[in-house]
Amino acid sequence: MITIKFFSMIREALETDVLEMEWAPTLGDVAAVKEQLIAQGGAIWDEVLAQDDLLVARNHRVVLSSEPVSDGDELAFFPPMTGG
Amino acid sequence: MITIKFFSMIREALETDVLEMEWAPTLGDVAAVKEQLIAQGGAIWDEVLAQDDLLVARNHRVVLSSEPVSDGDELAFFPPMTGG
Amino acid sequence: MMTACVQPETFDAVAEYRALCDAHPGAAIVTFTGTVRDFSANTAVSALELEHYPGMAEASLAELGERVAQQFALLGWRIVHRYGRLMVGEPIVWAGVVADHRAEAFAACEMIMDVLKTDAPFWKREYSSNGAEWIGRAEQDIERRRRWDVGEID
Amino acid sequence: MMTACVQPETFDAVAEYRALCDAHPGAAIVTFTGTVRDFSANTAVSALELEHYPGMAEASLAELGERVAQQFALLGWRIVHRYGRLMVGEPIVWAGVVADHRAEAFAACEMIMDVLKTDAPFWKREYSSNGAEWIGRAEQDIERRRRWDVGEID
Repeated sequence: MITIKFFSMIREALETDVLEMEWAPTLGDVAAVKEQLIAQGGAIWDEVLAQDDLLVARNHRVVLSSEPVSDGDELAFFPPMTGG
Repeated sequence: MITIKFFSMIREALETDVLEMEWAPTLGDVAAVKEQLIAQGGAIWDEVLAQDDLLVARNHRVVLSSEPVSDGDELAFFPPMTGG
Repeated sequence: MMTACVQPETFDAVAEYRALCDAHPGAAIVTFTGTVRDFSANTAVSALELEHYPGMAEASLAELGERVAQQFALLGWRIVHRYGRLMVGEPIVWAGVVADHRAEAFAACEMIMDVLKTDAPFWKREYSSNGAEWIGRAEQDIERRRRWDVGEID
Repeated sequence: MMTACVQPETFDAVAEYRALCDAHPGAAIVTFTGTVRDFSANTAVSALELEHYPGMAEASLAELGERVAQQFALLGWRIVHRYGRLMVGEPIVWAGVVADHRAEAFAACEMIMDVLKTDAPFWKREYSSNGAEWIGRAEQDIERRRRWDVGEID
């Protein structure tokens, strides 16, 4: 199982805070998880997750789409951060 | 009359905190005042006031040796400042 | 003192400063205090909401503090960052560093703020007469972040 | 608050910070605190003596504050500088600035400290096991002073 969280504008656009996804060997990297989310979610998910400035974290660290994903991981999708 | 003050190492080397000097038209700039101080004070004053990094202030502003001097001015000689 | 704190409650910036001074006498201390401003692009702001990523927010601030401490040989540091709804005038963020010399103290505190702005998982939304609006990342924040020669911190 | 203070008595850095925050809510605040360190070029320092030029010291800090405030559009600033004999751990100097944005606040506070170091009429003498010794101006202080594009302040 992998946990996937969404924050800020991404959370609002997808109307989803968090979801869980059964892990499988085909979900080998972040890009594959994104494709799976789009396949499940449809057009809106496709549009939102295709945003140029979308960031993704794996286990609390920002990573690239090519980052490997393992069973038990926590992923998160969000827009550029604006702290401080 | 002009007032002349000395600080830090300069004050110690000259063993003088402050002195007053009758103003005269010949004391037209800071360099002339320095010459007059050396003429009065002798070898030690010559050595101390010839130091490369000696600074001089006129009425609380650091100035060049060519700065004009007027009756009633306050001059001060001191080494580089080290505040903070 | 070498800690980061992420909290919804307001905090006492004066108490933070006192604690840092008391813990580290005899050095150079630089602090930054950020509070909610009442204007932004000509619209009166009534409140600010800060969404955060629990877990990652704490971890990223702690890692940032440790990295900066190592880079500038800090004697101490402290970062406090709020989340949730904040009113105008309330403190959002506080950073304080202690070093042997002022150059390191200034650079360290500025690096913390510059990196935190773009690398810590917080998202600002402003409430004004125009409604609620997510704040975009400012171009100057990206420029300022580039000055610090470190990889992404998260 | 836009004032400079030159005094022999110790001061309460926490109270200075509180006063600046209270006077200017809603902005970016950067502070610098400098205290007497217990080492200098490998010699244990027991005390520091700061000679100053009465009148010129006050005037130069006030002019510095005003110039920096104008350059960085400060909402407030405060400089406190001591003179006389100081013990290890005691505060020597405090500078705090308030601006709308952090970039200006950091630059203004750093400029105050860099210019003050070389342009304000104070002279430091250290007391240690080696006796009393006047401190020379550090090369890096001259370099740091050069970064700020202003004429001599005094």
